[in-house]
Amino acid sequence: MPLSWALFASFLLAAAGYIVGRSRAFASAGPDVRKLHSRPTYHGYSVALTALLPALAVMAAGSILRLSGVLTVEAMPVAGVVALIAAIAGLGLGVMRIGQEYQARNVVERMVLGLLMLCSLIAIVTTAGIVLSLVFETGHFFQLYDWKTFFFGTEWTPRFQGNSQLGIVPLLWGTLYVSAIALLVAVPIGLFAAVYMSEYASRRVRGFVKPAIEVLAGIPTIVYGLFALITVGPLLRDYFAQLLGLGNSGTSVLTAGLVMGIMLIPFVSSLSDDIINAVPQSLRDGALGLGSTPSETVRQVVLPAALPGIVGAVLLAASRAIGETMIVVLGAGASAQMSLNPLEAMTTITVKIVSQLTGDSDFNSPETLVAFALGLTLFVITLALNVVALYIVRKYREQYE
Amino acid sequence: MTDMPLSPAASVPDRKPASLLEQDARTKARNAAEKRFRLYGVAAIAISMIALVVLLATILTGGAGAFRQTYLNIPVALDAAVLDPKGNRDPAEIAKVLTLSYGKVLDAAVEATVARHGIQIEGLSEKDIDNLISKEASAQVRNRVLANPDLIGQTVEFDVLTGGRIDGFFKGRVTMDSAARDSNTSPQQLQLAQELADRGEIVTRFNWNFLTNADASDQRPEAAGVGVAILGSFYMMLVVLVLAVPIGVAASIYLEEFAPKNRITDIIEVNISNLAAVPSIVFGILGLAAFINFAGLPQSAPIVGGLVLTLMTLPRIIIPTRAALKAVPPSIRDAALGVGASKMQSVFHHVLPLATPGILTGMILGLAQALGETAPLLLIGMVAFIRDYPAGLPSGLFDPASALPVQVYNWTQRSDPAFIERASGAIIVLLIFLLCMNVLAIWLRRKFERRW
Amino acid sequence: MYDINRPESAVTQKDIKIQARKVQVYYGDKHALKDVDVDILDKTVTAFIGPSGCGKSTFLRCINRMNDTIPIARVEGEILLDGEDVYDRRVDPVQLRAKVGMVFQKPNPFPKSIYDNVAYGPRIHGLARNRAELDAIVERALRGAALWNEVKDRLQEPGTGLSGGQQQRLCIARAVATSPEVLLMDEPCSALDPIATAQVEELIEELRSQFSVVIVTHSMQQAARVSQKTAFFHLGNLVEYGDTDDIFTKPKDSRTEAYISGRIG
Amino acid sequence: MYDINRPESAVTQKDIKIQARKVQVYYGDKHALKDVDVDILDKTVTAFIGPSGCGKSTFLRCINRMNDTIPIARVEGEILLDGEDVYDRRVDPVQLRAKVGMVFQKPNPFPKSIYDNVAYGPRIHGLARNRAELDAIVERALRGAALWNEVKDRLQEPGTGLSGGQQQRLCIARAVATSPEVLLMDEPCSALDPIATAQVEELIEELRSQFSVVIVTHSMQQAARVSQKTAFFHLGNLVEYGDTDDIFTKPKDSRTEAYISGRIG
Amino acid sequence: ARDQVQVSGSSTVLPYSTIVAEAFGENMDFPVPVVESGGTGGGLQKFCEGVGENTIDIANASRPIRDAERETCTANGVTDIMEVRIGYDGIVFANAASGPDFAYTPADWFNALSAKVVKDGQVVDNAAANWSDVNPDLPEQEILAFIPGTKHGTREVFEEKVIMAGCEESGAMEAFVASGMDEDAAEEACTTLRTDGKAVDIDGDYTETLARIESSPNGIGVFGLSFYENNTDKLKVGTMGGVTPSTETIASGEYPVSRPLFFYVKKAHLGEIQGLQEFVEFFVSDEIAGPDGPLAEYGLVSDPELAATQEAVAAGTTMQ
Ligand SMILES: Nc1ncnc2c1ncn2[C@@H]1O[C@H](COP(=O)(O)OP(=O)(O)OP(=O)(O)O)[C@@H](O)[C@H]1O
Ligand SMILES: Nc1ncnc2c1ncn2[C@@H]1O[C@H](COP(=O)(O)OP(=O)(O)OP(=O)(O)O)[C@@H](O)[C@H]1O
Ligand SMILES: [Mg+2]
Ligand SMILES: [Mg+2]
Repeated sequence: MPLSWALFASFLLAAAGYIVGRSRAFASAGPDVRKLHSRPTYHGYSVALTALLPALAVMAAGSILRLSGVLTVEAMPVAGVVALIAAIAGLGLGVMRIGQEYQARNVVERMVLGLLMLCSLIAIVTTAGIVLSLVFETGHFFQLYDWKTFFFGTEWTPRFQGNSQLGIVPLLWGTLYVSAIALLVAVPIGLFAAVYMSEYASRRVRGFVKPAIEVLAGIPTIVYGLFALITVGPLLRDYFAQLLGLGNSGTSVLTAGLVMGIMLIPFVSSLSDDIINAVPQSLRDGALGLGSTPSETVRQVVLPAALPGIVGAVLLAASRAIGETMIVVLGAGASAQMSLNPLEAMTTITVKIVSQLTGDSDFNSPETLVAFALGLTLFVITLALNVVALYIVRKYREQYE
Repeated sequence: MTDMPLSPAASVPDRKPASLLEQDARTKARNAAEKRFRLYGVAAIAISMIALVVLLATILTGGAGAFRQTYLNIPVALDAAVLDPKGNRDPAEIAKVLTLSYGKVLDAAVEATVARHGIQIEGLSEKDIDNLISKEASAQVRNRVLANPDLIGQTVEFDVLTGGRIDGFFKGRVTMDSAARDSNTSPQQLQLAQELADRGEIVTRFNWNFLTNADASDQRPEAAGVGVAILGSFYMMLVVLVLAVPIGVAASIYLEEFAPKNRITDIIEVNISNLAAVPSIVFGILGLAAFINFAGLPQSAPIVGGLVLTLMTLPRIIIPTRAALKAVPPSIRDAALGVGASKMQSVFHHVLPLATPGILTGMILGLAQALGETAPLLLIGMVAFIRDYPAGLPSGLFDPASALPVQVYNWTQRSDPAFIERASGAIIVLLIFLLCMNVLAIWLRRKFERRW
Repeated sequence: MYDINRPESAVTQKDIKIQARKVQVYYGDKHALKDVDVDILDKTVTAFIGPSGCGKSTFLRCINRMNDTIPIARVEGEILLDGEDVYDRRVDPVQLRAKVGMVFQKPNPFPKSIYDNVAYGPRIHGLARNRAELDAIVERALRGAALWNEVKDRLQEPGTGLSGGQQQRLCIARAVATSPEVLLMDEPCSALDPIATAQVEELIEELRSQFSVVIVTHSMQQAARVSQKTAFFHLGNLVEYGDTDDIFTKPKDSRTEAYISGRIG
Repeated sequence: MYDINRPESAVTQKDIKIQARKVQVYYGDKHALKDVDVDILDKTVTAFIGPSGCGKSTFLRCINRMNDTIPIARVEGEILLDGEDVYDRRVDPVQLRAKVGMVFQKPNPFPKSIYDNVAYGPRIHGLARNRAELDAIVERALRGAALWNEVKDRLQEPGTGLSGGQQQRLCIARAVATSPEVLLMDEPCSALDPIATAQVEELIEELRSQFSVVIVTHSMQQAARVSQKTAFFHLGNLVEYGDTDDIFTKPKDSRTEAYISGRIG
Repeated sequence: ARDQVQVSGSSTVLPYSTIVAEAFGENMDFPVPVVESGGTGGGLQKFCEGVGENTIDIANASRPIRDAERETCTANGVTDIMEVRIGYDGIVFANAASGPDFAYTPADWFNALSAKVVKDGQVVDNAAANWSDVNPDLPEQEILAFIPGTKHGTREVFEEKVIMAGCEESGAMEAFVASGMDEDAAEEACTTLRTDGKAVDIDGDYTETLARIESSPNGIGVFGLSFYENNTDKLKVGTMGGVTPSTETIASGEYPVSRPLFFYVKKAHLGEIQGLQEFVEFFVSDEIAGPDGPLAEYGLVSDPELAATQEAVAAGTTMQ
């Protein structure tokens, strides 16, 4: 029996289990439903889950064994049968357990809790997977390339012939610079937009503006990139950089940062708007009742109360900024430079991860493998930044009620 | 009991005479600040909206052309000598005749049409006439012949695509000026096209094929469409929607409501925010390693793309969801617990509905990014030239498919400028796709929004 | 239906601080307040009494336009403060609310420290020139609200971590600290023990020497103790308004009498 | 310090429902409840009195473990419900709270319709087999809490749009609708007018015939009216516990006497 | 079983590959092969991942496979590899169509872009600002070159066939050696480009280079021949050593800057994946890859030794 059939059958069994469990619970309760510890539906769920979960577990185990090569394709039907047997056994057990004293709700809730926990484990597993998929090749890279030059080198000039300078510092600088500019654009605009939407705008305006701004997050980044390259870049070059004598590069950190900032606005505005909206009205009333203006209320009472959510929104925006490539490639250029001048071309770690990974160089060479080292380093750096952010939130958090 | 006089006069300047209608200096200043603040808000929204309008305008002006297409109506004499050299109408034999031969038949047909209309243009070369129509035409004719071998020897009317430059000419993209420099067309060719259009042989009409066709090679931008990409994106979003949203919400609920607050959950929290900062291409690396190399799923398949995007989207859903859950006032939880609801019940019955707007926002933004992402797809083989449609669900999840952002990415790299219009057209399709995906969420969010 | 017999003497004795004329309030379709006419005197404590849900809080929130924050609420009629219509378009509700302070029915401390809660008003109105002055204002207000002794050692702890009654007093202190000209108190003593109640009543008495105080209360005794004027609301109508003594000893309206003697609610 | 003289007679007459032994509660470092020993009888109304901030709510929340939701709160000692320690690890707090209902000091209706607010408890406990039964339960609860007449036409409107006193009664109705064995009421009448108060007191009296009711109140009159037993808390200590009549007429502890006569607070 | 051929690799080969794939699907009873673009390195890495249905069949490459890559392949069991050269890619230099005409020599490019140049026998930092500073015959236009980023194979060809050649041609190489550098260091000095913004790396594609020229009309870009031929209305090509680039001049070897393009086939897949053998043969057939075929029409310089390639494909000759 193929697994898909076993899966289907287990779901059927679970559905049957639900019905049986529920009616048995009603029966065992007698005239007074209150005598039951748990409501009959919970008994139903408990039977359904006790039937379904073992079967799913068997099937998952079977699939994993199959993938890791322990089981052959031929053994899969056997696994299906085993899964079905498990389902039936679970069903039987579940039905037998029903009684007035049986704490079906607790059992179901414990199982649901287990599921919830499993879901949050996926995040951990993903992290482990990412680290694993990077760490091996990173190790390979450091066998070929001196780690000191990588971490402290201030030059980034990969070459096909080998003998490349692969210093992360200029890339890191570019990453921080571009992200900072983008956040400087997105955070104020986004926050003001959020505040305006939640505190001032009418419901109709808000109902239109909020989804409209969210479209900004859905426009493919290539559009932003071309916008940066064709419109913003020359504009900044001709009317700003050249006039100020800050160079005449058509691409610059500022261009990319500005345009990326626009893309990030909805991350700050929409998420903050939701959180601000969730601050209880009584707090606003308290402040307004003391004669504060709406803006004072927002700044001094509402925003502090909404801080954790806002920091989350900003973090999300920052994450997006760090991970962005197309806008940087087209807006900021591809040359790894370290300069304070925001009107010069620079580039970011992520851009180089993509380009080294998809380039034409030898895939075994340090020039390609460096992408993995860059990824891992970026991972560690953002981790540190996140720890700081968590600390800040903890310190300034104001829990209402 | 109060050992100090409460009279404010002691330390406070007398504010008595102030009328409500005229503001004192401080109030004026504060109101000015208020106005400024409000203005900042309006400005912020205005900036966002202007940016939106500008961007949408560029997309629309650039991409609207992709939804119209120019066709030439010609009678084609299906020469039996060329198309069925053995003359026995054996389908296997006919199938051996390649499109290249059909190209010649078509060239003759176009030349005949020009001659029939008696169009005389100085300096018009034979190549100009032959290149009037798309290379796609020969495939079109061949398919028709293979489907119905009896047509051979007859003269059949065909509506064939014109070449990309001719199409561009009728949309204003190609001008006589640019044609003079362009090695792929010439002013004479455009003149010819104009003459044919004047005679009603060349028409420009709505281009359904753009929505249904698959990608086409660099030589025939006029035939390229987003059909496969729409399907691929749809499959992937299905996977993401089915997996990322429930898993993300479930994980948030666990972490925010049930997990003990200790070091481990701190680590998980930091870890999730950090996952959001991992560049999307790294998820591609992970996907390649985990789903293709380890789990043995096929290359270029929407299922793998969907899984990778799910992993990428998860933190982007978890972070807003947690924030939204955190924002629900504790008194509501207390109220539920107080009447004997279990923690689980209080969360699912009260907290979750109140957090719904935030969750939906996370979903809207997360899916928007997932839909527009190409980098992770690069490594799992979805950034590819794919002509064949994936099968229906569920087996289609395992067939090679493209995706809308991939199509955009590919087309912007093609050398023929006609693809730029197609790319903008694909962006329009992508935005419409996104909007369709989000309307329900936006509507639900409005419905669930409330203050307490 | 409404036939209040305003005691002329009182009006002449003291200035009228607030004049309400034909005030109507609707919550959506619900007509919550009907044709309310009332004159609230300066340097007087006015008590609003009436059964739960009769519109006392609603009227209170009209006076300093806190109803503006409820989207479905709609106010008609006139309310004059010192002769100026508070619903005039030129009126700045911010300035109005600075003049007309409010203690809400449900205590709503800010999620900030106790000190910051009380200092909030003085800070935004710039009532203190320096930290010492601010400290003094905070202390005075907390003492006035009879909370100082309980919190003087924990001024930096969050106000949300206080007990119900303490939160209520914190909100009183917060309102008093801004020294408004009119103080609207919505059941300020509902969660207070008798001693604390007495202290707050003392505070009200003291405030009366300079300001006008409006207090909503369910306790007739309290109304009788602290107020000079009493208004009785019933089902959205202002049934009777007059000197407190008169209302409690010789009510004119049968409904007032019934309420006072505990027969209707 | 603590020398309660429990009236033996009462203990033998009726079953002890709740037994607290050496209960200590800390909020972080703050020792909010110290060595509280008390026996709460079945089918009895027990009143907790004491100055604001003395720990009444804290103790109430200990009984049905609502303190579990405050991360910084820590409880020591034993509380036995029908002889079983509620802090035992095997005890399911959910079941406990279904048995021991609670009305919170601050009214906290769900942001749902009035009907759903009241029907929530019966729904999750499966107290009604069908819609009609549920309707009946809701109506009974709302009538008991003296709210039915005011809301019967607007059952589908949100509970948060009610007046303060109405919200309070809604919360009482919500707690009553689940028919708990013990009902803890934290100042249930603080925002109610005398008539509504009387009706709620009647409800309490009625509940007493089957259940045990604990009520926190600041009104001595109310305590005297409704309760058979009274406990006096002061600064985190249970100072005196006994028959209500005894406490009010011949208090043993000087602090009790001082409080009752209005000298300490 | 997988029923379509899977191809991955160089984005330079990609357009040719898709043209062939499309024609293949049209004319044969096989599904259209899936052609991915992931860069030569990425494609070869996937190629060398192993043998089996989950791995790709063909890797496109804009350079020959390297030894280290062969080793990885062998280690993963990919032993029998067929190397197929499909033709040559010309690399051209073009500026905006509205700009002046340029006639370069490799030495001009070296002197314009190298970090160090030789002036009056001295090795000095490159200070040339205008093309006319480099060579008085060139127009007086600011130097701004959009050259392929270091991820591109084109960059390697550019450095080797233009900069390196120019270095030697202009005598700078000798001067570097004379100044005390060893051979390797001198070579490196030759190919080290200036970083003052005159030479701008482009990580994207030729379309990006074109867009940059549109936004900076003074710029000169490096393009593939086929890209230029599709955009002659916007671009004006420069001659190199007096030779105008075209498929003919490149095929004849007159135009110096070109490189071979390849694809690699896993022999082990030939029998397993249906259509693979046919696809490979179709690709190198005269109708497709010949001088009159669609590939040449699109800009690929047809391989003069195509017949040998066809033979090798038919015989299944693998690399040694
Ligand atoms: N969440 C909390 N965090 C810190 N301290 C608290 C918290 N809740 C209460 N307290 C403190 O514990 C003490 C007892 O509070 P509790 O709420 O039990 O008082 P109470 O007797 O109910 O007073 P009231 O009559 O004012 O409601 C008070 O001093 C209060 O400040
Ligand atoms: N936000 C609101 N939305 C809809 N109706 C409301 C709202 N607030 C109050 N009401 C209704 O208006 C009427 C008057 O309410 P109000 O709060 O003024 O009563 P109250 O006199 O203060 O009562 P209480 O003594 O219970 O606080 C009540 O029937 C109430 O249900
Ligand atoms: Mg009220
Ligand atoms: Mg309390």
